[in-house]
Amino acid sequence: MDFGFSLSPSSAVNLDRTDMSLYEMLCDREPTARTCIGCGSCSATCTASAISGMSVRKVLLGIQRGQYREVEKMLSHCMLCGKCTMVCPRGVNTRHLILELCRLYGNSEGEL
Amino acid sequence: MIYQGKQKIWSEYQKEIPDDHWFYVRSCIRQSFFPGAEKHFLKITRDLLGKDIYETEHHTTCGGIAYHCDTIPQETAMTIVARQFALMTEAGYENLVASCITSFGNYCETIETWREFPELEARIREHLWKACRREFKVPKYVAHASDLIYKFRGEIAEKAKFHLVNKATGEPLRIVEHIGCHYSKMFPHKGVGGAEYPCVLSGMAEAWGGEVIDYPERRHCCGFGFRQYLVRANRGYSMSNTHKKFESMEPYHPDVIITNCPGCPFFLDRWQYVISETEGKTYGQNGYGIPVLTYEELAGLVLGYDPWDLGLQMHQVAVEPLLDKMGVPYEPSKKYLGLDEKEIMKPGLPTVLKCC
Amino acid sequence: MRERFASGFDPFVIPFLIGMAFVLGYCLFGMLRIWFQLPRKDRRKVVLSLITPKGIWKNVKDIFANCLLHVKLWKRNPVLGYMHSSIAFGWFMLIVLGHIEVWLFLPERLRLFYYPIFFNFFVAESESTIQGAVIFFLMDFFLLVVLSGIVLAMIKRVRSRIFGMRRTTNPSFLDRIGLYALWSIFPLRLLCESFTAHISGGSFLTLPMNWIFRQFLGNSMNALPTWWAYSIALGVFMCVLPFTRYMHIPAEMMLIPLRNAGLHILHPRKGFARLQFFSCPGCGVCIDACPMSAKKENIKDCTVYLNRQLRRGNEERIEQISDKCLLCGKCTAVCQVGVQGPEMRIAQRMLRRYAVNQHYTDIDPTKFVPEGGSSAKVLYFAGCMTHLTPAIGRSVRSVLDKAGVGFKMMDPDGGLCCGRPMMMAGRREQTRELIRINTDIIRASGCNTLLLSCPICYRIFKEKYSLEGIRVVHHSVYFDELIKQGRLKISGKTLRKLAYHDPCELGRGCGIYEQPRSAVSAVGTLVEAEKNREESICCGGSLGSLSLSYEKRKDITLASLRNLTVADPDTIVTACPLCQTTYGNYSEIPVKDIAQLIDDASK
Amino acid sequence: MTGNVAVVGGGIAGLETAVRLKALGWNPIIIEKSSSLGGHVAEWNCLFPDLAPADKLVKELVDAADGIEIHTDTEIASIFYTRKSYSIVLSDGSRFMCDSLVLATGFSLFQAEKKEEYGYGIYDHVITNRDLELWFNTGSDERVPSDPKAIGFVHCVGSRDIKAGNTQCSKVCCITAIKQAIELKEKFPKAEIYCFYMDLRLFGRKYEDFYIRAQRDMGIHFIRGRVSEVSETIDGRVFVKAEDTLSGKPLRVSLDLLVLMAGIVCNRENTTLAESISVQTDEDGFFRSRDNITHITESDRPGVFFAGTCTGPKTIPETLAEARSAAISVDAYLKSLK
Repeated sequence: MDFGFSLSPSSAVNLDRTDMSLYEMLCDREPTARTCIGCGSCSATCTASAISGMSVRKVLLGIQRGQYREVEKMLSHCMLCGKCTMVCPRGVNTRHLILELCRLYGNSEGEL
Repeated sequence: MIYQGKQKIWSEYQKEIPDDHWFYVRSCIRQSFFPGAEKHFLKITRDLLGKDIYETEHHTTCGGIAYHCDTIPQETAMTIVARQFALMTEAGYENLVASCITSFGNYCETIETWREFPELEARIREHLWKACRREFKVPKYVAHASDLIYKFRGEIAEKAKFHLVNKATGEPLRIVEHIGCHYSKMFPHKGVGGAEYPCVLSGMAEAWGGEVIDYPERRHCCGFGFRQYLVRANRGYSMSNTHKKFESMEPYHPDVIITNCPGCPFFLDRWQYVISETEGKTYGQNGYGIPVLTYEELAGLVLGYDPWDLGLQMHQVAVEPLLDKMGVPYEPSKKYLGLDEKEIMKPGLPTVLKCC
Repeated sequence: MRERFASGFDPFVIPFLIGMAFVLGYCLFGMLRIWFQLPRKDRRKVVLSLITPKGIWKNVKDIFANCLLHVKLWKRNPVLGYMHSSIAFGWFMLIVLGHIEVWLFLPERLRLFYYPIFFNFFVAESESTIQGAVIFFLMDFFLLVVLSGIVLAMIKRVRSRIFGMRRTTNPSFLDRIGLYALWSIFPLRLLCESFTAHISGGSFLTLPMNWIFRQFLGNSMNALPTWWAYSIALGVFMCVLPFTRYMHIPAEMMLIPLRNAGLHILHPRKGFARLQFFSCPGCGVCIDACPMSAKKENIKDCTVYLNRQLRRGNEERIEQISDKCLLCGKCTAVCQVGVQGPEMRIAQRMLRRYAVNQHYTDIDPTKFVPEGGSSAKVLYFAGCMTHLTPAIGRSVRSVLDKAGVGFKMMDPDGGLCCGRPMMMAGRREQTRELIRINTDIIRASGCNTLLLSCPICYRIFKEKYSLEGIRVVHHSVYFDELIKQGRLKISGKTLRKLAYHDPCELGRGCGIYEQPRSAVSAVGTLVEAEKNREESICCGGSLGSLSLSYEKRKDITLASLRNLTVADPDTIVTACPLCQTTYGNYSEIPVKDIAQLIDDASK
Repeated sequence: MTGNVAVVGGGIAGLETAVRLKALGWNPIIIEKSSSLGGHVAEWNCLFPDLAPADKLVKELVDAADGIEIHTDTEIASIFYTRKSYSIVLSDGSRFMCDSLVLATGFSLFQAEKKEEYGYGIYDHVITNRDLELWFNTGSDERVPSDPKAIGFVHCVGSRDIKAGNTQCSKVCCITAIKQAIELKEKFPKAEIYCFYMDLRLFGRKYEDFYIRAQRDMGIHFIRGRVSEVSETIDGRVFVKAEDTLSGKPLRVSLDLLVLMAGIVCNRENTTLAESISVQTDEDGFFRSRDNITHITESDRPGVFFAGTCTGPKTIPETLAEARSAAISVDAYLKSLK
């Protein structure tokens, strides 16, 4: 029966049901990925962010929160220019991280 | 779960509830949702317990729905509240008992605001005087009707004809208690048991033989949320909230949900039907829903009143499975007969949710 | 001369023959395989280069100079050069002289493959031989030359520093077998020829030895086992050759004409690249040259090891090595055979398949409107890195203003990336797309000069963009011109010592060494780094490396800084924003871009 | 003049002050209300950032205090100021005169049950940082599961919380949480560990290295967002609700153990003690120093000095340094009396 409304999907992230395998695989290949402190320097300086929603911070967070589609969209605008790597206070090798993530996408099980 | 831990908290949140002489204000909507509830509150307190409960036909809405829907300003809402207080003062009472949780919250909020901002109280007195030439005293005690039933739960238990026990197995019934948000979330000390682990309903349930279950989304809102329901575009959101609660309580297989708010039983009850129609899912046993009762109705059942007199036929989710478990006798054929023994029309049956 | 055996044969030549047949067959097969792996276009190129006399002459000259005389090595280190050319050229001469002997004395035996090699076993001296004394002398002479080379090679194994090499490669097991076989060939030949010198003749080396031997060895046939040993040593060497670093000997001979034909690496395992990694002699010159080897753990990531892993097909290591490299190009600059390390790695990176592929189709080039005077003909593209070093951008604009050059700013609020980082990551499609969009922006600007302050951008604009009619120029070159033309007045020339660092992409990448130096000299006293120009050391910040982490780059930067500061400069000058930032993190003396320096000194 | 100095509190601040006073030639008398010395540090297992054992530190201090008069299980019954000296009567009946008083009364650990929404004392697997240290020491606490899959740490429990009555930052909890998370990860390598923080205030030297180690080497997840509500699932696990403020989304996770980082709050007895000797306390209940920059160990009252966390949250090295500073101040004061 149509009531003119239906259940709205939950916006909450349930870590019990979030597949972290992609993140773990990424961290195996680029261990500095773990050291992000979410300062946002990368996003602020990003050449691609001006023309898209690219943000390495959000990419890293997104794959820990199961937001694979959004992350994929962001990744597809990166130009690998390396500004994020230069400004990162924690020395996260962002370019390698992005490339490895682009490779790993689709390898991981789950809803990718 | 460490029960002693909860007891310790309960001991810190016991409010003073005078024994007698109450000025009773009704809810705007409960009588249309569950008409037997308020009637039986008065029946139990006045007739059974012999208390002095005064009510007047002059009282109006407390303004709470409009206030929470952002359609009237705070001063207007307070003036309405002041008028209720004036009626109480005129009737010679000092204790106010509200049937509605939102009213209760509204009264508490008004009194607390006046305590912090006395100049506001003075202004409201002026407004009230200009509007209807009335004066008032702030009530000495404000209680919610469930506070009273909680206070007299022992006496009710003594007079009980039935207990919240599965007659067939002897096991206590598993009871979900749902407290209206405005009961104690705003002022934890105004509610019995505080905001995190209120015991106003669980106290009743346990006193009458039931076992209360504490499930993860216990504190969650029923989903009404005023505008979330009243604005049609938001109803999916309202229902999603209720759905979340059911999903969370489902593994515990509750036998009944009891509530102390006008909106909550309505939404917990009716949304079970909508969820069953849209999602094909039911939460009770054998395709039934989980019966949702107000605390007055539950008290009435415990005291042995006739289920149909209590108005349980007005519930969307069939209450018969609960009655069967408790061993409460009922006449199925009389379910839809009015007081005058005439048919009051039968509702159509849902396609998914099993009803009697 | 007369033959000692009518058959002209003895079983001991069999090991040699087997080895020879194997190595020739192997090389022929390998050559054909590589040839057919080349794209048709490349094959055409090679053929065309081989039919012109000029092409042939160049190939012959290069092969002679590089494969036999090792001219490049001589330049690098005379002892090392002598060692290599003594063995290669000496051996070559022994073979040539052997053939001359056969041709002179027993021309009918010339068709026997082994005859020139074992000539002294099969012949006895006769009256007429006296004419051959010169040849005998030359044979002994070149044998001595080779032996001296072998002795040096043995010393090099123990003490490579004498040869200007701090680190050498660790030979593999087969390498060792090849090495020991090679080492033993010539002493054995000396023994063999000495044993038979009283029969077959000899010269200043073999005759005296023969005399000594005969004092206690009566029967000359005692020499047979030695000839066996010599033949076996040759056979072993040739049998293991394809699986050792000595494969570079035949491979390089094919590599030279292909390189002269102007081929590029398109695939890391096939064709031109395959020839390159087989041409790698494994000498390890690139280890010392590689900036990464500042850290010991990176030594196995140098090009020589990439070549070794490519030969072995060790995929995991190939990937690691390819990703780690800074792509500074120094290994190519020092390589004796010209293995293109960075290009091989980029080709390897190109092989990768990604699940997420970048695309920029939704970027509208018309949204990027250059800012500045409408009549300006110079378009300044700061690029991503200059945006992170705004002082450089400001100085560039200031210098242009001072010189009265009207210009437009292509990316005032940040533009697109030039595409070079994408290219270095091996992502051709994405690079092409960025090039397309940027080209549109540049074309739409109506300018005729594209000015760049970042060598990374400069290189790709120069190499990969088709910007006919538009001059692509790096700011160091442009400013040098402005100074020389007198459009920019230098007022504040200092006596301060300025050490100029050649950025990899500008120097080795684009061959620009002189103009920046000239510009630096115009404003101060230029001093040189220990290693400079082609051999300048990468700052360690390069975008070329994908996997090298920030912490691991530190030692590279420090080593590079040590190299830059040998002349005790007051300021380090570079012409790349990335180098400046990288050095800036660790340098104790100021690091400035050439633009800042010129801006400060001009009015 | 007696040369006696009453040191109130036998924690590390009191012990260190007494030891130093003794070395300066005075006669300190330690009054400790509990039965053992060392205060809160004695309950701890090991200390950040070097993971040094806490009992070693306490033992060294107690050993050094050998020969000093110590009253344990004792409180001050009454105190009178008479002609530049204090007359003190202790609860064990003993009395003495002293020329100076050092208050080293320390802090109280915030009572985590006050944050009702976290369910400490109600849910089976919710413990505090102190409980965890005790578990490190004893290995017995039935609330700690034997094979946890997921563990959570809630920072700032009762700190920076106006509702809990404490606006101050407890200073040491962030680094303690990281220390404990690392220790738990070492014990349970397969467990996922989540730290829920509002701000990470890792101010000390080596603390950031500790943080990086926790992130990179231990794979501990840091989630910026305060836990708002804890409940229990049907299988007895702890169900936590928070907002992941960096992604702006509500976040849910069920855990096998939840550790509440109970903060440093003022010692509840400060107020009564302050009244009896007429020194001041601030609104937060910590003693008020004469000056918060230059005279942190001195009170407004002559002869009364402070050492350690009775004037605010402090780390152990800060506490010890302050104890030494207090001893010097007392020394100068007593010399001025002569």
